[in-house]
Amino acid sequence: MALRVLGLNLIKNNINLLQNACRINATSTTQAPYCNQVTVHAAPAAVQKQKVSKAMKAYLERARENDEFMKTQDLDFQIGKRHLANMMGADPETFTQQDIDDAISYLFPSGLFDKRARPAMKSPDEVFPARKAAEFDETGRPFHSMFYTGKPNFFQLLHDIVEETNKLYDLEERMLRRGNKPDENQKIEMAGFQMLPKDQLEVKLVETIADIEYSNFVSSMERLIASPFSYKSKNFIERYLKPLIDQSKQLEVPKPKIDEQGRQYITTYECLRKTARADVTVRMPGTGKININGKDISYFDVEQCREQLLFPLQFSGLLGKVDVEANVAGGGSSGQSGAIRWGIAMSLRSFVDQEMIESMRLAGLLTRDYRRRERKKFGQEGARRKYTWKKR
Amino acid sequence: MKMFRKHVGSISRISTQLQRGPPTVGSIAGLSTEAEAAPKQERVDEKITEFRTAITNPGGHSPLQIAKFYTIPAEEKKRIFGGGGLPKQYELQIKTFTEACLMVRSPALELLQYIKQADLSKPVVRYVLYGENGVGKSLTMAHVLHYGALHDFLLVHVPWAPNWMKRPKETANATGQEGFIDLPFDAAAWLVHFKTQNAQLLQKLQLKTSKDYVWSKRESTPTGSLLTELVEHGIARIKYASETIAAVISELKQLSTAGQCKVMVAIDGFNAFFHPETRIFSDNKQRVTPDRITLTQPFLNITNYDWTNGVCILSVDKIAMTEGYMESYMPRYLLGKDGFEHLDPFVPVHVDNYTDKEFTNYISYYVDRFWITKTAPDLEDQLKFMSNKNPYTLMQLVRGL
Amino acid sequence: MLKRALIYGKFRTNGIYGSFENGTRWSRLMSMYPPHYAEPIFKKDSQNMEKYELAKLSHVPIKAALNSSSDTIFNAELKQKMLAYIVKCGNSRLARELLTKTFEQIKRAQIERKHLVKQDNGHAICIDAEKLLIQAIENSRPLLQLSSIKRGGVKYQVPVPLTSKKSYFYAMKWILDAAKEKDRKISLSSKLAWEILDAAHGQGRVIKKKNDLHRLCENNRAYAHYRWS
Amino acid sequence: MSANLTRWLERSLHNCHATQSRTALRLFSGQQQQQQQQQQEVEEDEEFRVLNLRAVKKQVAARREIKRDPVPPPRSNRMAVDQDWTAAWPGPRSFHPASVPLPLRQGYTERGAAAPSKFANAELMKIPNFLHLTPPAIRQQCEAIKQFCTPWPKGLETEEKCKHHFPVEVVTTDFCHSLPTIRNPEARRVTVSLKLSELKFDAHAKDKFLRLVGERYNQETDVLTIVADRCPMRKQNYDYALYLLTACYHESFITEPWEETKSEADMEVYHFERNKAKLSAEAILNWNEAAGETKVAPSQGYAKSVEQLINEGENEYNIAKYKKEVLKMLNIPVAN
Repeated sequence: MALRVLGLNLIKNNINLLQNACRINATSTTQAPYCNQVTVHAAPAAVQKQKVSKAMKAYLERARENDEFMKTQDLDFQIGKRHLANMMGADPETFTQQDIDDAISYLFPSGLFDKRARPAMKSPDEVFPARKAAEFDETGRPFHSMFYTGKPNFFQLLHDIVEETNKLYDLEERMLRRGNKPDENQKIEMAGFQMLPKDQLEVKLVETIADIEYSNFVSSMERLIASPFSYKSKNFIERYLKPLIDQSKQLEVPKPKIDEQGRQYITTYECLRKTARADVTVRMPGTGKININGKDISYFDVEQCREQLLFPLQFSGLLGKVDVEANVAGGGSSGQSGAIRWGIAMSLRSFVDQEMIESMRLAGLLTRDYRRRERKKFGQEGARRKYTWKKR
Repeated sequence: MKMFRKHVGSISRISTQLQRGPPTVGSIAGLSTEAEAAPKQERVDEKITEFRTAITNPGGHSPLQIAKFYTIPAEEKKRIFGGGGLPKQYELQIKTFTEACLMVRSPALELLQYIKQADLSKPVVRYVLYGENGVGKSLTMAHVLHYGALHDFLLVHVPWAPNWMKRPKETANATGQEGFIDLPFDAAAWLVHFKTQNAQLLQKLQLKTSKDYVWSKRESTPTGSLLTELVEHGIARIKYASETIAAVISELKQLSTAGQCKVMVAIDGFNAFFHPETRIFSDNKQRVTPDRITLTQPFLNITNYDWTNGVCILSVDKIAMTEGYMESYMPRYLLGKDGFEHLDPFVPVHVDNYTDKEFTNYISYYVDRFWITKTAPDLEDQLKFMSNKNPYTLMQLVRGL
Repeated sequence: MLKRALIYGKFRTNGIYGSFENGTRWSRLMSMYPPHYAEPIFKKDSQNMEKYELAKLSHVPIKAALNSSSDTIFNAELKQKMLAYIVKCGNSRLARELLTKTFEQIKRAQIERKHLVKQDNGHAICIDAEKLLIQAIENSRPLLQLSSIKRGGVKYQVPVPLTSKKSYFYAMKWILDAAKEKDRKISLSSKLAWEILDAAHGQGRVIKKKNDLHRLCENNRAYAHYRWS
Repeated sequence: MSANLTRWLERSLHNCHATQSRTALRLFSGQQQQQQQQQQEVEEDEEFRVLNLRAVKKQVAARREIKRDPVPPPRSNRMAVDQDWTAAWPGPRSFHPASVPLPLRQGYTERGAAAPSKFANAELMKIPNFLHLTPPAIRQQCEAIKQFCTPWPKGLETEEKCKHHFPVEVVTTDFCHSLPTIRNPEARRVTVSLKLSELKFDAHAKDKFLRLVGERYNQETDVLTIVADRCPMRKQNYDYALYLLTACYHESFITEPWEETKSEADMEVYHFERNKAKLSAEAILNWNEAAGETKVAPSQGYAKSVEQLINEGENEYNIAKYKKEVLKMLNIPVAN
């Protein structure tokens, strides 16, 4: 949760909230508010009376300015949005962010590769990154007990993890005494998950952490998960897990097209291996014909290259059931056959079931082999080999 | 390439025999029958399976036998192909499998049918086998040659003509013609080959020469002497072997035109005679063209259309040429303008890769002979894909399985 | 822990995970692939592992299968390894041709033998060259090796057990070396074929070499404790 | 830090626009001033006396103030949200931040910083913008052009009809750009193209015509393309291209006297009649015939197949045809 703040929090509840974060965590699913958004309209009377520390004063000033700044930015954005709607001849009331993006990409067609570097018009909330909330009260007293560690949120998190772990140990002991065994079915499945990566954890905590600290976090989390009753604190654990992408579903399988003879076909363009480049067409009911640059398999006179073409067809069990056409240029015979092999494998995905796709992926058929020849370095005999050392 | 006939081995064997004196054909045949008798006996029971046929005479082959194997009896194999004619790798395979099996394939059947129904009183018809590398042109020719040997054809068989152009045993300047090159050893080897193939028939027919041949002051072959004597003379006097070949071939032409015998001419790699150059150097250190070699003339002579009572089976091959002349396997390209005009009109016979049935049978034959030991459900499909059903490629692939 | 390493392979460089002992997960130092890429399992049969293992791999990117590997009848693991040892100067085509010829010769020899003894025990003779190769390698695998360790200024030849990978390597290397040593006029393929046939039948120079090594280790077994102390 | 800076910059910029009173100089020293203000406030609270060990010279060299004109606030501030944009931005023009009332941002920044705004952002100027071609503008212009349009001529509805009535296609290019000169050297280039099947030839003429035009003819598409760009004017080039076409066409019908004397050696096509093939075929067919009898001529089909085999080059089809004809001529029965 992005917490955008720079406002000063003067309500005492908030202190409790921060201090009792772990308690809340254990009971409810709400997240620990490491920071939040507060708008200060004017300093309350109490503050004026008391003596305010200098740091507090500076902080107040900054908070006010930021607030003001965000407000004007927001206003600007709203006006800009209306202007844009007017330019494009659309209704400003129903002009959505999607419309804005479309209009901008039409009006300013940038060819930059990185999409984030292209011109954009976004709400200031998205443009300006989040800040930390006030960590001390008007007298300069920090709210958080771990304020002086410099990274209170992170250490609070470690503390929480340990507390969870201890609770689970207690539970385990009690259960053991009672003779209850942990439920195997409810065990936390880690196969599809990854611990929250460092950068994401940093965003979440609004703090920068060191590598060693991150690994401390990982090991303590692992200890928590390794506990037999870890499913009891599933909510807590899941907050710091990130689902992994299923590799086999990652690439979308194209739908086959229909050619003049009513056969299904798939063309894979840009099959690259070494310096070879190919495009491969696979047609579905076929007789196992193969056509490479107008020749049959005798295009390759090396046995290994033919074997490479055979590999995906044989592996998927479609040998003799599909026709293959390939145009290939550049590179040597090994590179060319590798390029075609990849093309065949990629095209065959459309004609086999999901299980087979996963199997082909495991066999390394669907990975593009982007290894290239390593260049020779000066002062060396080759890419790695050094000249023979001779003293003189 | 490597497999393709290097008859050096067989020829050297012949040449060693030459020095010892001419061997008698009968003794060789006798020896071989003794040696092969035992395995032949036990082969009888396993002979007829799905991919085998019991008909060992190529004359009896019909489309029914297509894609089936027939066995050439060992003594016949020795007689006909003793001096070459089967590819080297195939010879090895025969040795390992302890039987000489040939597959009956459609180009051979087509040729056999032409030969059987041909009107022999007409000028000879030239059949030209052509096809990609390793599709079985030589084996098709071997099949037809077997037919010819069993049906009283005098065989004029050149196992691999490019050998003369590419790696001759010895070269010498021709005595008779100025500026020509003689290949005495090769010529003598060929005469031996001719004699081995046709000894029985020559004995039976008792062919006579039609004119006097004067070799030198003391040596001559008078009119009316037996053709065998002429051949023997050529073998004995290597110096005159080339001229003897010319004499024998012109005699054969006359005899067959006269109806005294039937002649089957089979020349493998015929296009070598029309290659732009050979590897032979003349005295002035220049490459000689094939038409300056004395051996070329008689074989061009016998492939001409001006005689009857015979058939010509020729094959044109990419690998008979040298680098730079191997773009296509088509006869016109390989023969060149001169060769085409020399042969025209000829009957081109295309030899192609295996059909599906032939391929399946070949695989089962290999499995039967324990040559393929791998077992996989899609073994045949995989081999089919890898070899593209090309016989030679299949043979190479199966080696390591 | 291994499981973790697989998932967080990406962070291994951070320190703690850098020193994992699991050999399979270590990618080569200069590999073009990121360290969390897994090796491909290109044999279909070996993909029938436990479901959990597969589920784990389903989230891990896989390296591309090598050009020399495939799941066809022409490829086998040990054969591929042997090929890699035969190759000189990257000429794998020649190496493949040599091994094929070797197999051919083995088959010819075995078929000949089979025809000789056809009557009684013809079935006992193995013709499968690949099986013979595997048999030969298994027969010539050494179990122990002598390594010299310095103790108190004196070098002792201490018998040390070999890992399986290493022992396979020695087996193949010895067979190849033995083949290369023989008469130079005979082609490598036929020499290799003889060596393999010999080794597969438990005789020949390679087996002798192995036995010699084992005997030496046996003799030096008194020094075995120097491995630790 | 960078984030801070942007933030400050923007804020001060905004203030500056809003109040119209601050100078551009102050814009960049805004942060400093803020701090000074803070300091002053602190000093009000607790006096902090500075111990002055060495008397600082009061005399400071008076520096000449550089006078700069105040930067006027951006024009876009005064724009109404329902203005006529086509009037504000009538034609193509590179981006100008003050004239475009959009809070655009462009640029890649590290995590935790906002992208640079439209002011003084050169990247935005590099992009060719379409601000003059907004949907309302297009609509407006189409409306305006409409009165000059004429109906499409009848009979030329489809591409084929156009091609049929006007087989010759002339392509010229006009260039319009902002250079001091209005001429472009490429503008004089004239490309004339037509399908060769539109012209009528006999065999000799076609052969000669193709030799004359050389590479200008594309065998695959049957299109002749003449490009003329030698002359300085387009008109001259056009005239030359048409002249070239006409001249080549008429020249191709002229047969030179020497063309009759072409011999066998420079034979371009194979003629059965003139070759050895005929002799051999005749000799075979008339084998054993007496000299006086009428000779049997080889069949037309055979002659044709030989010619085809040699002229068209070898392929499976031609050679199969040749085989068929030979078998027929030599009277060899074919199975099945």
